[in-house]
Amino acid sequence: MTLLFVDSSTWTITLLGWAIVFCALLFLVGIFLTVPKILKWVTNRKIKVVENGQEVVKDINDISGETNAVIATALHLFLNEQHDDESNVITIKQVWKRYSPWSSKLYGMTNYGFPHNVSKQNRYARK
Amino acid sequence: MTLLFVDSSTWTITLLGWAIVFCALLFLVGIFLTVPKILKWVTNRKIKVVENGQEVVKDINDISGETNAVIATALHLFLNEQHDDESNVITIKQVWKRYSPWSSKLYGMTNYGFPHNVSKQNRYARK
Amino acid sequence: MTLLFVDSSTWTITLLGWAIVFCALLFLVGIFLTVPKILKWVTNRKIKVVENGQEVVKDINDISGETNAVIATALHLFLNEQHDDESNVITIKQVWKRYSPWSSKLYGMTNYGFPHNVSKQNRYARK
Amino acid sequence: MRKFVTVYSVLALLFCLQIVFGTDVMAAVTESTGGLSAADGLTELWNFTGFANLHGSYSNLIMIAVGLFFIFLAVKYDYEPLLLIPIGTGILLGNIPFSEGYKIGIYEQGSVLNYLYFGVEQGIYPPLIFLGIGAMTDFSSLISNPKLMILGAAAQIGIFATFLGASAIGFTPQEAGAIGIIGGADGPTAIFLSSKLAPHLMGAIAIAAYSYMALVPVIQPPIMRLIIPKKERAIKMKPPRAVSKTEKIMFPLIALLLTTFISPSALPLLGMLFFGNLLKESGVTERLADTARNSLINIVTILLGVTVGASTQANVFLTTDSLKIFGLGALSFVVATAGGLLFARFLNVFVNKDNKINPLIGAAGVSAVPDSARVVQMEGLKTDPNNHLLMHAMAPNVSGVIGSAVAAGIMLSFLMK
Amino acid sequence: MRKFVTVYSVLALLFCLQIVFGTDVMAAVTESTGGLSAADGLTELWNFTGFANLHGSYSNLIMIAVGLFFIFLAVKYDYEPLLLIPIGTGILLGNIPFSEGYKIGIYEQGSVLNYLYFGVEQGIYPPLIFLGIGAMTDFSSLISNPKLMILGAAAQIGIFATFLGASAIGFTPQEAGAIGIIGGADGPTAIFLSSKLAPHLMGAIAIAAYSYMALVPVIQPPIMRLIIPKKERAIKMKPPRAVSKTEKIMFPLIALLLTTFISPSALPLLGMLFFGNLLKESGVTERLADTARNSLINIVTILLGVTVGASTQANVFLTTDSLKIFGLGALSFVVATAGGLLFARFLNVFVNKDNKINPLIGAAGVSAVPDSARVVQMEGLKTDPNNHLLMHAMAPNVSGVIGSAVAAGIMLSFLMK
Amino acid sequence: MRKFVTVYSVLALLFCLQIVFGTDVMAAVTESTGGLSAADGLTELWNFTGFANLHGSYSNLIMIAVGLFFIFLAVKYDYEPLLLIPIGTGILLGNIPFSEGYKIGIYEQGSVLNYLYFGVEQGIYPPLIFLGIGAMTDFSSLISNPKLMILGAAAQIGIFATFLGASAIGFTPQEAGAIGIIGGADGPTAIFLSSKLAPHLMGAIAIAAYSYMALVPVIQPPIMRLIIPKKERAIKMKPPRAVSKTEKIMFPLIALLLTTFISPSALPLLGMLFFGNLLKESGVTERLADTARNSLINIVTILLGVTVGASTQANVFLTTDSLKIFGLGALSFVVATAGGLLFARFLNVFVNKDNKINPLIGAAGVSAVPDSARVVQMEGLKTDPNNHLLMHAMAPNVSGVIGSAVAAGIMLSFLMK
Ligand code: NA
Ligand code: NA
Ligand code: NA
Repeated sequence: MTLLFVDSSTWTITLLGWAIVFCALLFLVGIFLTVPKILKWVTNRKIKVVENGQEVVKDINDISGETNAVIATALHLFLNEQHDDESNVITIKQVWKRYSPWSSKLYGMTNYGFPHNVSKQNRYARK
Repeated sequence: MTLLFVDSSTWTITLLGWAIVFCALLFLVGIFLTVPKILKWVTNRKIKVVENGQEVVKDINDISGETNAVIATALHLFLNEQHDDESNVITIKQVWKRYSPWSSKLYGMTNYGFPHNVSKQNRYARK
Repeated sequence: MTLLFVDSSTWTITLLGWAIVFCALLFLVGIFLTVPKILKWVTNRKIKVVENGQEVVKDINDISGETNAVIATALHLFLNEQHDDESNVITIKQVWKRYSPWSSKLYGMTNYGFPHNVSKQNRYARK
Repeated sequence: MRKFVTVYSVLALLFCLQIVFGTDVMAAVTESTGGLSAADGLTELWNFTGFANLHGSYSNLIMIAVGLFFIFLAVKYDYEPLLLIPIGTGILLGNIPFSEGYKIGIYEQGSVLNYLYFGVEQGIYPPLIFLGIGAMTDFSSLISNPKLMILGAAAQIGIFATFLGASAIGFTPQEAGAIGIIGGADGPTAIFLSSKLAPHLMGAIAIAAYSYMALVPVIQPPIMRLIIPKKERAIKMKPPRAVSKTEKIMFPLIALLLTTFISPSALPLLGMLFFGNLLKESGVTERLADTARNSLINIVTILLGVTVGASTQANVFLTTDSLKIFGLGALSFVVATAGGLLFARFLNVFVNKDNKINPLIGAAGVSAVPDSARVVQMEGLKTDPNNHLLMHAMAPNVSGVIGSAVAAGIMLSFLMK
Repeated sequence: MRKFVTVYSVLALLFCLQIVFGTDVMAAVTESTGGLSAADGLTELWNFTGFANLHGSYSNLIMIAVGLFFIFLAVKYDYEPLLLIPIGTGILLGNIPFSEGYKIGIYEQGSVLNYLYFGVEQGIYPPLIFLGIGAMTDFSSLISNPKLMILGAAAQIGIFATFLGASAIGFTPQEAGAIGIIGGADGPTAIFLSSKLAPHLMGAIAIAAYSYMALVPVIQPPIMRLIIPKKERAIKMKPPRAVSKTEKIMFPLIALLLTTFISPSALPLLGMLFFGNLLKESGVTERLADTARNSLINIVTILLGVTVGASTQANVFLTTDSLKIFGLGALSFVVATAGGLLFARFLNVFVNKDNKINPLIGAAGVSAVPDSARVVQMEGLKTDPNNHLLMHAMAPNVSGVIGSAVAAGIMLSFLMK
Repeated sequence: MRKFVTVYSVLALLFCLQIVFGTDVMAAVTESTGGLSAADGLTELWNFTGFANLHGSYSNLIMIAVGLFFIFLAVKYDYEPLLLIPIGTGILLGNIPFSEGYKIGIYEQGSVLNYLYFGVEQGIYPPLIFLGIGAMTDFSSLISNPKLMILGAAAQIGIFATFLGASAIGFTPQEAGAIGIIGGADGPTAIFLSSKLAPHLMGAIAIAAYSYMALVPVIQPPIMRLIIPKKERAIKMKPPRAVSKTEKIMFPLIALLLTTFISPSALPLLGMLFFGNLLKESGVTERLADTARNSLINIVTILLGVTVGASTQANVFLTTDSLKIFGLGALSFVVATAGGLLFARFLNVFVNKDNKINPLIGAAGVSAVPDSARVVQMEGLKTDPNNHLLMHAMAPNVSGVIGSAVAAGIMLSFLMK
């Protein structure tokens, strides 16, 4: 039986396939909407148990998004700056590291970046 | 022939096996008790040969254990301190490195930690 | 037919083989003698096109070898110095890293060099 | 120096003459002599060279040009260089003309390239890449706003639409399934699926998938502007909530169990993806995560890229099928993008005014992590220079990876064997 | 948001119903129709899901719970996380229920997990791990006080006692030998030996070995307190002498030659262990040692852990044999610990008063590096807060590794084939 | 302590007696008893030990001495330690005497060493090492003065002269080709070629190649002083011109295409070499280049070294063929060096006075990167302490690598199968 251009099983696979992908992710959506609630409930209960005299329930999971955004941005800026300096240093190191004629033993393969008995390096010179 | 619960070959393997393990390690013990003596003798002979006029034999292998312990402890303390600072730095770097949205190209896979043509990073922005 | 000690095909392989190796590298020589000329011509044409009013042709490819040598030497000296300090630091780090008794979990296999929840390390102590 | 140029010119001339007159002249010259004379040897050797093995056909040269173009794109425009440079070089290696029977070609049993290709043929490399990706990916934005995850499902319509299209133009169901996965915008998944369903098309499918992934910044923006009205493009979304460490550790475990229960055939991909993420988030296996996202993924990327490239040997690759696959691939990217965008608008119908999502982030559902999320950010900035959508776009972006792996598993269940 | 919860609930309900009524209802629904109708397709797909493949048996779910528990132990209590997290995740991957014949399961020819498992099956991974361990381990404490080495031999009684016990309760000699090695407290050695002698028990043996290694801080202290009187626990040992570089280089060479001459079957393990140590101590191959103890061992650990975990597929793993193996494993750890402790006390009889050893360090002879040495340190500190035994305990600890590898070689010589 | 020495002495005596009286006494003792008695067991076990398997032949002990000597050279004189230590340890591992049939030896199907040796046997490791070498090597000095490249071709006369010599003394053409490549002074190329042409000689060829490479600082200087007059040794060369980034990126691409078109059989080697170099020079794939020149090459170096070493199992290795190969190897190094030097003098005839090259750099054409370039530098300094030839010598040095890989490809074309 040909439905439109292709036979029915092709249509079945197409529609059913997409539907299952949807279901799978919907499942995950559902779970990840409930997980934080469960966690919050567990945490709150613990806090209640601990401070059972006063029952001070602090909602520690609810740091506002804005606070996070501010922290994230600050961190981002700080780290970006960090990165620039770092990459300069690394550039210089890389140049040194990669400079094969001096740094190589097996096809420019040395223990570069590792401690080295310097006197050994100069052996040929002293011979 | 069943000796106790199991047949004799099982007992043979058990006792002989353990005995051989013992022998193997006893051998090593023996060798490593003699090796330092040989090394000391070789070293001393060399020193004697060199200073054959005065024959000043210094037992350079016999640094006392206490001295070593003191050095080791000092080093340990120093390095532990070292480590704390280092791990802080690394923590920050790791945070930056792992921050996928900004640092990634192939599924968050970039040349992070490597020199980079910054202008290229901004290409899409300038388009 | 035996020519000298060996048959003629051996001589063929010997002489022809060496000749081909020569040709292959001669080819490369030829190309790498021409490539920079082409690149220079392309660059110059671009500059000409851009500054078509004045036609100031700058030969930017022709930094003199002497200049390069000076830069290279300076860089080399600088980096060698760099290296010495660096290798000292690394030596110390290595010592710390390799000190198995304290740094190991699976046969001295730890997350060394990575941020670590220090409190966990001391768990057994507190137990 | 002049002398060398001369020598070189003579040699070049000689080789050119050979190309013109072909090997017949050479053969004639040597046929008369006996033994392996110098002329004989030269002919024999000549027959081995790539020049001789071109056989007057220029298909290999075309592929070499393609390989050089890939490398050019990567170096000049920084389009997915970590993929395009190995693949481009691989195309060169796979298309040097050679004599068969000497263990050179990637399809010859016992050649080095053939051994390295084994991990592609058997679908071993893709899960290892997913392990590294898992150890790199931060799923926080997805955990903090799980609803956005279904945008990653919506965009998978590209896969199924392409499956339909490929079936309609005459591919077998297995081939159509493998071609469809191009719409998943996910290289390793595409290689994994086509290694199982249609090994003979793998080269074309992989090259198409990676090419379009590299071209995401070119393909998506016009579609976005067409489908999403300017007003909706300006919607600002609320910043995501903080995600606790416990949630981050639980995510890979729950997602692993759930997705592989639904689609066990995707187990190698999803299992490794979430395993990698657990290594990262557990906080106690940092050294393993570090190796997974550095040495291991780099080694596998090198080997996968160069062998996938080399698998495009002209005689296997230059077919009308490959052309069709490229056409279908383009289609699937367009459909996937449109699917994501439209579904995002559709979702807004059910959401109250404060929680509206910016439909642009629907485009990130095709995965192609993180390029499509970046494109969303750029388009967002063009409408409102203060509207940063990147973090929000990451949620559909990573869920697109999960979605297309699930889809690959479903295709396998339906079509394998 | 509310809407999603609703949708999710409906779906969950649907799946639960399926589990209750089984696939028969579904099959009945679709049997009447011809072609691959939607209902057909759904049935077919359903038959592929993990839910359908549970087949009403809950053994897979039990194993999944075990896997999650391993991960929990690693994350929460930091018990050997580098092993328990890969193994735990592997248990999950191996126990997702699947349809056979689709190259998913670890025991199916051609599946990705099967390819990765090859290194376990053939005993290739353990020597590579030993290479990395050798490149990490500092044998100084052992070189400076070689006598302590025999404590590492004494504790190997656990291996042979368990061999005896396993034989007594009906295992074949080969199986008994493989089970005995659990008492060696050495994961790679256990995997290596059981891959040769009893491949069908490898999962159980490996899991038992790693579980008890992770539980060393729980198992050993009571035995130590039982066997060693408080007065002897307080013995202070002299600080070890300095060890020269020459000795450190000679150690791996001499130990390699001697141990492999005595027990050539242990060559893959001991050869690689001492090769790694030579790379470390030679001072001229630092870059190789560095790779051996980082990238290489991490890659192998990931692959070994996840495949050993996955090898515990419920239908293979949940047998009474596995239960017996776990029982024997516990026994062997107890016997090994007791053996080390008693031998240490016995040794003290022959030693003059100044050179007495603290018998607690005998417990470190079981290997399980460095956990058992740490346990000794803790117990020592409990008796006298100024008595640091860690360095002394490292000597029997590393010699325990050598001892159990030698024992494995002897078992192979006696029992293989 | 005294007691332990005593015990040890007794044991040692016991073992020595065994060696003297042989296993016959032991056998006689146990023949009379039935079942696996203790004496039986001891005999059986004894038959497994390396002591018993020496069988009175001391060839294994000779090889062990060679292995220890290699390690000594590496540690004491720093001669190529990254190669000599793995190879030396491999020689030890391969020459521990063992009973056959227990999957221990490198030539036994299914042993760990045999699995690791697969990459040597099939020529897979050498291209991966070339990938790393490419990612390490800076071809600038060669690009800036391409003329010097033909010195790298001149020195390849060593390969062909040795081929001729080996044929003359009775080796088959295939064997002669594989032996000739020792003159290429290039370990991976030698292993690659002999794995294809003469697998049974690979151990000897690889050991010869690596030994002479390690001895370059001893072999070359006398030849240099003999052939080059002092006046010519003092020639100062002009500093090389700057090389642009574009040229550096174009170099691997052009060189790859050209050399593999001429010699497609060398594709695995040259393809990977230039691929690695492209990863390095492209500037956009730094993380891949970094892994190629660190983790990847280190892992492969470890595995290749140890298995090549182990392949020298005495019964396979200690033959007159091996001796001849060592002789031919020495010859080929001498011829190659002389060839490079003489051709350099010859070149000077065609060059005007200002552009004269220092003929010493011809010696660097044998490759053995970068040792022979260093030797040139040292010899240059001896003549004139202000004449630094290192950079100039690097050009023939790296072109020597390309040259010998091309030569290997030509040998394959002529001789394979
Ligand atoms: Na996708
Ligand atoms: Na042990
Ligand atoms: Na060479």
